[in-house]
Amino acid sequence: MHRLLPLLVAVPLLGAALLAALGRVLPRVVAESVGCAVSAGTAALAVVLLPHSSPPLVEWAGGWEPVRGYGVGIVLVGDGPGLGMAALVSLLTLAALAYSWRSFDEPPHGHTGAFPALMLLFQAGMCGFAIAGDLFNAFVWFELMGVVAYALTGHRVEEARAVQGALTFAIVNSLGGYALLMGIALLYARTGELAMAEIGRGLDAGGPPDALVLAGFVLVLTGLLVKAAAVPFHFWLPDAHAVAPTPVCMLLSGVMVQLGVFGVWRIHGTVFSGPGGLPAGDVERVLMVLGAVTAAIGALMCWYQRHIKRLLAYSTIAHTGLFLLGVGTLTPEGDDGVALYVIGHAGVKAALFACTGILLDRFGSVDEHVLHGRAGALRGVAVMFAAAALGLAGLPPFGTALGKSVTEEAVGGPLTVLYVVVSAVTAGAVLRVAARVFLGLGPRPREARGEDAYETTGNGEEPETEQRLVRVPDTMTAVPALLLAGALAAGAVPGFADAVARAMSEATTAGLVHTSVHWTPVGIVLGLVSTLLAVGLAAVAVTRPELLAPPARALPLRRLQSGHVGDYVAWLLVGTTVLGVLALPAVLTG
Amino acid sequence: MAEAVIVVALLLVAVSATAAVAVRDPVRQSLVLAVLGVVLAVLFTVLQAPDVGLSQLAVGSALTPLLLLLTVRKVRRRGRRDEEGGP
Amino acid sequence: MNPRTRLWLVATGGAGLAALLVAACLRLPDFGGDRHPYGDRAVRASLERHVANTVASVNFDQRAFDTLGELTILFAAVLGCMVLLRQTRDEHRAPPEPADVALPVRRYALLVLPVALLTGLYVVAHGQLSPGGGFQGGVVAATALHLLYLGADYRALERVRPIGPYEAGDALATSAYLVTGVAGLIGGSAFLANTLLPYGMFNTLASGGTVPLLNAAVGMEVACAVVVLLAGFLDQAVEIVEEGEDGERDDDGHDHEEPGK
Amino acid sequence: MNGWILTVTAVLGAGVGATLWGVATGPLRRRVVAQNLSTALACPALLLLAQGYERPAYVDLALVLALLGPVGTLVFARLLAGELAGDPPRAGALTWSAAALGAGVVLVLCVVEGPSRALVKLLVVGALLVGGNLLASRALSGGMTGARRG
Amino acid sequence: MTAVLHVLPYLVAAWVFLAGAYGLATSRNLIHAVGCLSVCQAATYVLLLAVGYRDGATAPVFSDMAPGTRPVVDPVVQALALTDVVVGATVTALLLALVVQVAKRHGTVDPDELTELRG
Repeated sequence: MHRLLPLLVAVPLLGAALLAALGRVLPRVVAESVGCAVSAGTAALAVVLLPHSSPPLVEWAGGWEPVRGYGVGIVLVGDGPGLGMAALVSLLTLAALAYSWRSFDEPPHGHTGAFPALMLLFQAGMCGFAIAGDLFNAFVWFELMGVVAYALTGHRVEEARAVQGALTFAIVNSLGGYALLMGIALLYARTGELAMAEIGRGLDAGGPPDALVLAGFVLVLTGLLVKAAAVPFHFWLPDAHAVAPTPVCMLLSGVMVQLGVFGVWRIHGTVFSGPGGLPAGDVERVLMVLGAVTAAIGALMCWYQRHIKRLLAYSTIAHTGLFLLGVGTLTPEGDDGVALYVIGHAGVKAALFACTGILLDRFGSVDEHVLHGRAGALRGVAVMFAAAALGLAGLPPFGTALGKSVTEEAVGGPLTVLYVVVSAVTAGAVLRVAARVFLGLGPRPREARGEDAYETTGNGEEPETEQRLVRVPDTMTAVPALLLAGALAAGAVPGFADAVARAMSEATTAGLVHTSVHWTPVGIVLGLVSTLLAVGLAAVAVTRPELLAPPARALPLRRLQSGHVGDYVAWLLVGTTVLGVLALPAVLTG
Repeated sequence: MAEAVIVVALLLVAVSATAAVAVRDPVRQSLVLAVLGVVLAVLFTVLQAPDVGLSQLAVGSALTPLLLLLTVRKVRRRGRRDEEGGP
Repeated sequence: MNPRTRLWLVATGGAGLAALLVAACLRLPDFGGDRHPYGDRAVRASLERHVANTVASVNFDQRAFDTLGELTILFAAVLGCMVLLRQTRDEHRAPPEPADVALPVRRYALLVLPVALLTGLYVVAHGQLSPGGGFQGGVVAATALHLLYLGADYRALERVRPIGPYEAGDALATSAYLVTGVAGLIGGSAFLANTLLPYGMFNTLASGGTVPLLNAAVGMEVACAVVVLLAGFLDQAVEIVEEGEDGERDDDGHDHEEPGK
Repeated sequence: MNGWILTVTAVLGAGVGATLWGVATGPLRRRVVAQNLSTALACPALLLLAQGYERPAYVDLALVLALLGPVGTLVFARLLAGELAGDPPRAGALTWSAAALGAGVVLVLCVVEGPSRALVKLLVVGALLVGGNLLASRALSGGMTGARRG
Repeated sequence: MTAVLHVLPYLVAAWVFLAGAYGLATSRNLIHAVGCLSVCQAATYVLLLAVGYRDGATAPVFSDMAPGTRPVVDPVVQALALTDVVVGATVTALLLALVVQVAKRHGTVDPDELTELRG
């Protein structure tokens, strides 16, 4: 079975190569069907491999099994989390391809296969990263998903914002990638190995951590946190996610950002968790501080947006912060909770983007103020949008709610409040949009500050379909419905959560520590509280807009998001310093 | 003493990289980058990595400058149009 | 943010990162140290498989899966460039005027072109023996082709470079790499396993099992990819004009401009 | 340490160092010449390194640089023709001395090598190096386009 | 001399990386910024190859010398760097393609003048 692991990458790559080779002659329908079929096949493969992941599948690419404990090849690790991420990635790619089926913008002349081919390459990169057990190999797939994501973000080259967002995305993420590579080189210099487990063993043999380990940790984390969009590495994300084509947004916000968090978890667990790595307390401090700040800033900025896709992008940042907090507990419960949360979030967030895409293609705008009351006719979309918003808030029995309640319990203390508030604020913002756009509630927001307002409006975005939709195609509505059903099932199907928890414990402790994951009364109450809070916030915002309007005090925060790539690079440098300072005690006391 | 040549190559790389950053005009920067490519190739050779040096030569001596200059050309042609037609 | 604030940020962040990097450098093993466990194992493994150039063995055998990833990045970047540099609805093509290149330059280009192509092929073919291989040789060969643009003009280049076959070649070479990998899987052992072919005589062109095959696939991929890539940029810089933009009056018709524009 | 490597150190330190200065400062015409000279100097340096390390395989690097270095300069000559036309570079003496250095190095190495297959390769490299750089230099100083443009 | 040499290559790599990042942050031209990014990338190659160097050793290529006669440097870092050099160039090309489109749609390549995405 383990021999099939590389196929998770090879199959979508073959599909992409085929589509690119025949792109000139294939009719569009065929190209898109092939894309769907290949991604579905990969998803099926991942799902088939998943039950075999305990004990984890281990494959040495090229058959280079280690001799006397030492290998020269590349190891792939198909454990529960890795294969689970691969399955999630593949399913979401399938959803995105199905969503864009026959409706997405006319393909470039003579390149009918280009868009599905790029999506398949994206899928391959993400799957490769999920199952990588070798640090440099992980970097390679990390780069691949980056490169494809830049190209996909800028796909609509006639849009001024799209190309700008894509360029910012590309520059910041490339720099993060080089930081990651520097970190890998430092770790290689110390240990002389590249397999993650071997590096971890090498560090442990070198005694307590020193400045070199610290620098390796900081640089590797920089690369991953740029992808995960943690504050202050997050600035590229709203710029890119707001302008990328909707199917791409579904993948970017649904899984790519979360793969950054996954990378942090995986690399910390295999490389830095031993005695030669960083002490748990220091890692906890780094992730907790960054997670809390990310969640808070993401939620606040989310509330202030009127560009719906940008609003959703900030809510992704806020939730990434929550994931980082959960991972930062370094406990099995935290890991289980985050795993569930990520699954539920992927479904909910992708569904939200899908619904927003329908708005864009139908009305040619994604601006909350401009669309006020205009989308009343789209009943089904309205229901899905609101349901997804409630899922975002953590209304039981969504998967997000279960994940959130488990994570809250693991985090404990005052941070529970942060979980409740952040999920409530982001969901409240989405509900506010739903109330205004679909129901036309409340007064039409005034264009208060004229043209010098420091904000990005959602007007002037071009529909992604060839012409404005008069009737929404069935695929475009079926996809968000299925995604929501999936998010619901993740929380409601009995046994699913336990299966996730078992897979996590198998991967981290070889099944020794088993945690049981289930609904608790406290969790349900907290979920209901954040839902009610979200509804309340939305109600106040719609009926009395001035009460919750962004105060002048918030302007400096908004000004940070300047759209200037130089600023973002400067913040990236500051971020590495912050990481270093936060983790510094590890070296001073060690 | 065998290291002297490594030291010289390293210093050349450091200086040309600094120059590539300090020279702000893209055309002139692409000239510096071409030299940086050659110097890097020499450094890789003295670090006993001829394979990497060959890669660097193949990419750095003609391909990268060509890409940069073509971009500059396209961008400037646009700039000229804007000046003529714009307000 | 104004430039001043940004400079402060860069200074703070840069100073912190610099301190971190310097501290790390001081703790690194001394430059030129003798401890390279993975490297030493790789050399032994390479000799076992009769590959004279250990770097090629690492690239196309021991860590061939990495190379697959790199190859794919290349493929994706080229596909992305093609999509990004496509001719959009508001643009049209204006064929450039033939350029007028001085005779010595033209002669040089036509003389060196075959030499460079041969060198490219040589570098690819000897990849598993001496320094070189698909990545380097592919770039050399592709660059050589563009001597036609430098020495003659864009139309001469376009005549020998119908872009379709190169795009197909790019994709087919990638598929060839993958198919070789899958053949390893079907042939009884693992994906990208180098167990199908005999390892041959050490230090000959046919040594190393599938290493020369993968090397050749990479060479073709890189060559085609670079040609397609440059085609995209040349099209943009020379041929494609937007509505209202003047065509290229003269292929070298650069206005004298102040730098720094 | 041997004489070959010592020579390389000198060529790199003085020669390439000077071209680096030239390419980073001054008017455009000086910079393009310096760029051309940097390849003209690095190529003999690579040949000497191959000899100094006793690795004939390293000669491939010099071969590729001798081929592509002038191509790179032609790129600049072609795409900067407009900007260089008003202010053409003139660096005959420098170019010729770099060419002489290249030719000298190749000659010395040929003598050391004696008649063999490697000698042929060396001669090819030498011819490409000297011819390519002289031509590239000429193209820079306005010889790129024909008489029609003047 | 030797004490300095023991860390000099690493320090050069760190310097080049920081210089590139500085240029990127303060750049006034996106083409220049992409050039700075490739400088950062060069730093990673210098670091990798410096890590793999071994005193008095030669390249791990046995076409013109018998195996075992001379010590060789680490081939693994070379393999990592070699592929990345070529791939890095194509990624640079992708960035430049985006710059071309930014110039077309915004009429400028000065990041200070790109003010569409903010807040």
